[in-house]
Amino acid sequence: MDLTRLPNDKKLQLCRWYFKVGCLFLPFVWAVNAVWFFKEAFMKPPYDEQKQIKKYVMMSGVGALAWGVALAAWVAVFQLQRVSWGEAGDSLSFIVPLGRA
Amino acid sequence: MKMYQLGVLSFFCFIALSQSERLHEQIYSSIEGGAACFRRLNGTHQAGCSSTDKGAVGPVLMIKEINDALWLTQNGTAGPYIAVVSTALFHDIIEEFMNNPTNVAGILVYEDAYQITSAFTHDSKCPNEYSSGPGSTCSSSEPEGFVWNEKGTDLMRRDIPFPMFFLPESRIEEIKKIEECYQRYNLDRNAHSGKPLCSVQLHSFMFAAVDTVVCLRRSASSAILTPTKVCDPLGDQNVYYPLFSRAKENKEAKRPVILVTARIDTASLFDGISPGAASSVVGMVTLLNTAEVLRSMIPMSKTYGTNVIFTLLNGEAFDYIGSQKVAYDISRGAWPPIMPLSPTDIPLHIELGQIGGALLSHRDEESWPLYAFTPNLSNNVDKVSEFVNALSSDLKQYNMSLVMTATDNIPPSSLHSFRRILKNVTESGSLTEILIADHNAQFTNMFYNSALDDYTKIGFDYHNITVGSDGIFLQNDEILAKGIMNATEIQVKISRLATSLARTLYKKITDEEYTGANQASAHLVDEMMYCFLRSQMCRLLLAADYGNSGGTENLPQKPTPLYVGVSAYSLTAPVFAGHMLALFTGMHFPELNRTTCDRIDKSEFSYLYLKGWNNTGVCIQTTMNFSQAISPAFVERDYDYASGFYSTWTESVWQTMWARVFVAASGNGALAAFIAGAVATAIAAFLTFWIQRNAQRIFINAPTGSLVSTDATTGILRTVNC
Amino acid sequence: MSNSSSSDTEEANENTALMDGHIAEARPDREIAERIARKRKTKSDSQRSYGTVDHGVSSIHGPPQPSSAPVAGPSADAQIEELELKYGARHVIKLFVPVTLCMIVVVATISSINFYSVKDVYLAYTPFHEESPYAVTKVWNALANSMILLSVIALMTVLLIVLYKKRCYKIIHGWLILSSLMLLFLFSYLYIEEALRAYNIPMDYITLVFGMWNFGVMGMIVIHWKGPLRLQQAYLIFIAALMALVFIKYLPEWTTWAVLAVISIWDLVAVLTPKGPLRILVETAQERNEPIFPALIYSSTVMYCLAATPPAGAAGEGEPPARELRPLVPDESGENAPVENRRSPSGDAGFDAEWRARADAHPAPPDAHAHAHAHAHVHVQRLRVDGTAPAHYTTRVERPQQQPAPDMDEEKGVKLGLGDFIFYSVLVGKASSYGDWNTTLACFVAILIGLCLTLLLLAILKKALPALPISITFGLIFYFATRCVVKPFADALAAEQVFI
Amino acid sequence: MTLAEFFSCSLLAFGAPLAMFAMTIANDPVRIIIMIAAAFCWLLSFLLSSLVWYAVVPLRSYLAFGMVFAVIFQEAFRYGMYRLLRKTEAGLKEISENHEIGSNKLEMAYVSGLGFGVMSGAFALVNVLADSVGPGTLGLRNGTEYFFVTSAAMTLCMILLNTFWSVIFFSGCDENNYYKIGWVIFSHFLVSSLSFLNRQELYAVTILLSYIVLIITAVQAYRCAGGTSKSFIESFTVRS
Repeated sequence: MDLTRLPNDKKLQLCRWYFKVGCLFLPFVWAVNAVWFFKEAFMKPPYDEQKQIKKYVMMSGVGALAWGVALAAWVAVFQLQRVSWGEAGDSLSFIVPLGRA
Repeated sequence: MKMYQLGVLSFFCFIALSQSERLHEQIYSSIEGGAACFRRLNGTHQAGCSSTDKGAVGPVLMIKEINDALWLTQNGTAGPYIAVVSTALFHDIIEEFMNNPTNVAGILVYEDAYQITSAFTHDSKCPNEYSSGPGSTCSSSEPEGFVWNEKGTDLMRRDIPFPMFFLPESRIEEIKKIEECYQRYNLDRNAHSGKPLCSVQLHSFMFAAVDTVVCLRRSASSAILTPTKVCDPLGDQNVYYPLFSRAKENKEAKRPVILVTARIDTASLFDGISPGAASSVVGMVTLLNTAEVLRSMIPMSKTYGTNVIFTLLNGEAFDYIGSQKVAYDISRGAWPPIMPLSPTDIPLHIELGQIGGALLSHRDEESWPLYAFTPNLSNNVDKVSEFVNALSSDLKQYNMSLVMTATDNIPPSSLHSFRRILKNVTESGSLTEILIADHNAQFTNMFYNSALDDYTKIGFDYHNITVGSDGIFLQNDEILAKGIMNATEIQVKISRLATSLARTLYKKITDEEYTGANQASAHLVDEMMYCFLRSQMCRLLLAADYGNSGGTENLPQKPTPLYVGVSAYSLTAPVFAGHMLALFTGMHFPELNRTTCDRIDKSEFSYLYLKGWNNTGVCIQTTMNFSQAISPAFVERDYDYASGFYSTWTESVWQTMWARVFVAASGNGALAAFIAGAVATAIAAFLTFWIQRNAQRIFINAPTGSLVSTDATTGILRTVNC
Repeated sequence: MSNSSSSDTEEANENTALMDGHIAEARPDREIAERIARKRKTKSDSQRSYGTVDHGVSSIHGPPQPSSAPVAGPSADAQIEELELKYGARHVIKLFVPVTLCMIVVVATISSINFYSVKDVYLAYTPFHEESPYAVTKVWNALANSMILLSVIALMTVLLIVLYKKRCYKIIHGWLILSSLMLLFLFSYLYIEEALRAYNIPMDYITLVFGMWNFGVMGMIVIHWKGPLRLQQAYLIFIAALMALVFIKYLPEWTTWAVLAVISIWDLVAVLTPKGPLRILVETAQERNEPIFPALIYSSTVMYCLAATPPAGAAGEGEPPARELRPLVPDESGENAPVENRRSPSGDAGFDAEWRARADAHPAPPDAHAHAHAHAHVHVQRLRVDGTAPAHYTTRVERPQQQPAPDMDEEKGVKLGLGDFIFYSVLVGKASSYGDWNTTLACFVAILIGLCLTLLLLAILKKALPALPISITFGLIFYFATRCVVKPFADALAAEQVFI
Repeated sequence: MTLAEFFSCSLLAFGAPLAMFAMTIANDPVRIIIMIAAAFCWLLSFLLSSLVWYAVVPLRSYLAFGMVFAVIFQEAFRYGMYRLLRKTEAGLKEISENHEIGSNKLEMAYVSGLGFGVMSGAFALVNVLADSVGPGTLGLRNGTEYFFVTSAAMTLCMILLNTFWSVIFFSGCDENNYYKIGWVIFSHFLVSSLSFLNRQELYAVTILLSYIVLIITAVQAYRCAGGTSKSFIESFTVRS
């Protein structure tokens, strides 16, 4: 769907909804929200809901970013430490590489 | 047009021979018949080779002399290289490669008939060192220590950082192919960089890694929906044959049992090539013949105070898997399944160890120096010497010698398992152990557990004497009299050893000298050796094959590999051996047909329906049976794999093994292409852009678009609709 | 496309053309009619006027308003024809892009992850596995399999019609959701696993679960509810690709080809014969004067209408966006149930196809398989229906004026069901699984051409057309021809470096 | 290393056509469709020629034979394409969104030519490229490591040639100028038969001659399209 067709209040609703849903460990949704509503929030001529939309977009963006960083950190740690963790590492692994430790 | 035709005609001449072959076949040529070194794991280490999952690629370097190897490791420029080396040179250069492998992508070992290979053994200097019983002084670690297998490179126990392939003599033309390519491209080794090089790709990617613990764990845990298996425990079947059926005996009054053992299996670094002539086959054949002769000597009607169990142990090359299992089961009173033995039921254990190493060196005389090793125990030395003397005196008539050495430093053999697991009986001396081998201080076999340990290493040549449909073999006297064989040939020697051993055992059982004329037949030995060393397509195996199995075509022309394999799949070697035992020692009922034969169910016997000598099928009643040969480590609950008490060998799973030769590009082509491409693209882009931009001004007298006339639309409709 | 729709679009150009000229947008139909007429006169001599218009067109904005009946008489007709074709061209390309993308995904996967090209497990409803060495038996197996499939499909289609006539949407929708859930999670999970395996990359459950959760939920939202268009299209394409991969993996060798052929024939029959099930479906829908099965129409509309019209400008400000607001005009808000209900199907139709097939593909009790798969096919079918249905509607020029806008809207643009996507990709992917790129290329071009022709026919005949037959026929012909005849020649030329 | 070979060969063979496509065709759906149609035409022609080659078993080993028919069929289909385009030109012009279409009636010729060329180029090269990825290159039995490069270069040459040929051919058909058509056919035969020299690894000869032919053809095409050297120069000098 394209936002431009939505009346502003609906936009706000949608944005808020996305933000709320994103709270269920769904940073991807947040990211989408942030990108999707970015124009609405920052590029469009101001309208009264814009303030809140801005807020949600900001929050989603930051949240997504935080999650992203956290995930990246975890992945890095895992990839580096898997071998040294031994059995724990294997039991954590969904794919264990063949032919190497 | 005309001139073109001429042109074509002129071209026809050399186009004529152009095939429409896929480019791929022009680039690559696969190296057929190579055997790859693969990965095994034990409780603490991984051993053997693995390539990367894409395969190891490198320019070829033919190793003609040791200096080539040094050049490769020290100042090879286009490396890492694939070293192509003959077995003759292998032992001299392998350490160099193992010590600095950075410039080695892989090794292709080939057997070359024109170069004498003095030694080729990749087992440890002290085979199964860490499973040896108390008192063995062999140590591969300390430099000046005493060792059995002096030439051993221990590669089978070490982690090799690069893949290795072995090409047998029969595949020498593949080497010629590589050599040719090498001559064309790689000869000037100092100008390698920046030129197309003849290269080889070795692919043998192993799934398992680290050690048995890890790989078993990973085999157990698998991602949902798609299980993955990365390694299996080694193991197969032991074969045992009680001379008399033991089922009828009652628990308290069990007859003492003399255990006569030999090993079935051998090993080699490379997959599927493990002939093991001197390492195991001679011993096994001797045992089979002994059983056959003894059976023919002893009247089955009478019952005697002593029984004999002939046992063929499997997996001995890998820390005595088979004997460890047997000893372990005996200690738990679980072997054999019918009327299990207790350790005290076995007064005597005779192992036919590695005999055959000395055969080649004694091929011209009748003599065959044999040695009897026995643990150095005061209390049963007379028991041993009694037996040994009996045997040696019997051997004397054949000019064969048997020298007894009482020492705790016993050569690698199943004795070690018994001495570790059944400590109390072996040390108390209630179980007397004798190992018969044909080497004394060190192995006379320079190819112990290797791919080259084939029939030529024991000087065996096949006489191919026909066997009657009655399964009667020529007696030695006849053979020698007719001069079909002469007394120096190994068949005769082996048969004689078997005869002597049988006689000695006869005496042990019946307490009287054997007076009959039954002898082991060199003819039978000849056939047996042929079956195990040359081709499965042999008379005995045809006769010993399952009666219901298809014709002869299902038996390949090559010998059956004697590598123990993984416990998950049973290999043919023990089955063949067992069937032979059954065929020669069992009771034949030709009249019974298959269904009835299968239906018979007597607890003390098992019934096999084999092809028989005239391929009509025969039902055989036998006491021969199979028992599992898998290390107790995998049987026992939560066994600590690192403890190293039992064998913990597992074999990695792999998908494919292949090797191919091709020419690798130098990259000049790529560079040229890139430059040309960039230029062309840039020019094209610019011209297109420019011409399109001012098309109006460039195409001044362009052929103007004809129509758009007034009836355009109808025109459209017409055009579109038609 | 149709008179009515084209006249919409026509207005749209006008509309935008005007907007270029910065003139107010809303104007009575009268003017439009005149303008059309005027333009027709002037058009011939001056390309420029056309130019501006077309220019406008190329960046067309604004949802077409409910159109007036063609006012300009015959003249307008011709006009309409052109514009229609003009749109045709645009839309053909707009279809090429996603189809190509889908095929690329499939081909790339096939050639990099060999899990999808090895045959081990088969679907439970293809009982004959073509193990016999004899070609005859294989062919027979293949035919038998495909016939089984076909009958299952037919059965399910009938069942669908019954359900539809009984008006039990609830069942269908709920079931769509469930299936979509399973598809999105299970089969993308399989895909990830195989991809990682192929490259031997270690990965931990935490990342996996987290990733899957995000991916799946976002997919559900975007497909069943509201989300950025691009994302939605991406999901659709990806899932179509996955579906195709599943077919390629789990159908026996020859069965795949047989199925392709049979399906396209079935397609032909079901859509064109007067008593063809799909047509019946369409007609019932018309009688009830409701958009057949949102699940059917929308799936493609969502993708392609929008795909076809770039971010629509704010003509009719505040007027709810055509696509998803139509069904629920008065109270439209994401939260209230009925809305959801009406809306949810929109995405689905596309998806459940995948799901079903996914479901069956994935090792499960045989009967389950059968079912799952059956559904898959139904959906595929349905997809195709909707693919063609719009055209079918639009032939009804005499549609009442007060026709609810949604129909107008959904009629706009060329629609292609995901089912077609899947089978195109199956064909190309299968071709590529033999490692000869010429074959793949030939099939690809053949299918595109077939698609072009289909669309051309659609524009000319103005009649519901099945999208598979032409393309698949071309594809099959070129596949076998290339494989048997062309390949050796091409290889010879390549190996000899002879260029013709 | 070998991957580099793959990419650079692709660049060499398809870089220029891609640029041309992106600049002149991509932005107009109608042209894209025409291009695909042309590609399809080429496919048909190739199918027919390989059918002939395949059917005549005894001559199968003589590629020259197959080549003759291939060229003939290609030119035939080029003509077919011409007829088709001319038939639908009006319609195409109408429905094209890019209004300067048809400002030069050889535009369609160019587009279809490119379609022709790209398809033939793709068919000639894709499998070769696929093999260029692997670790190996030609040379084990015969051939040199420059096989891939030369193939790519020839492919580029053929693609461009096809483009220009179509232009010349179309204009020739328009003004019934048989010399132009003759030149197209002749040069096509010439280049194709030249490429037989590749088996002898006389790459220098082949490529050089082919590119000379290419330049001649290009100039001719340019003239057919109504350009003159003068106008070309002016286009740079006269800034407006």
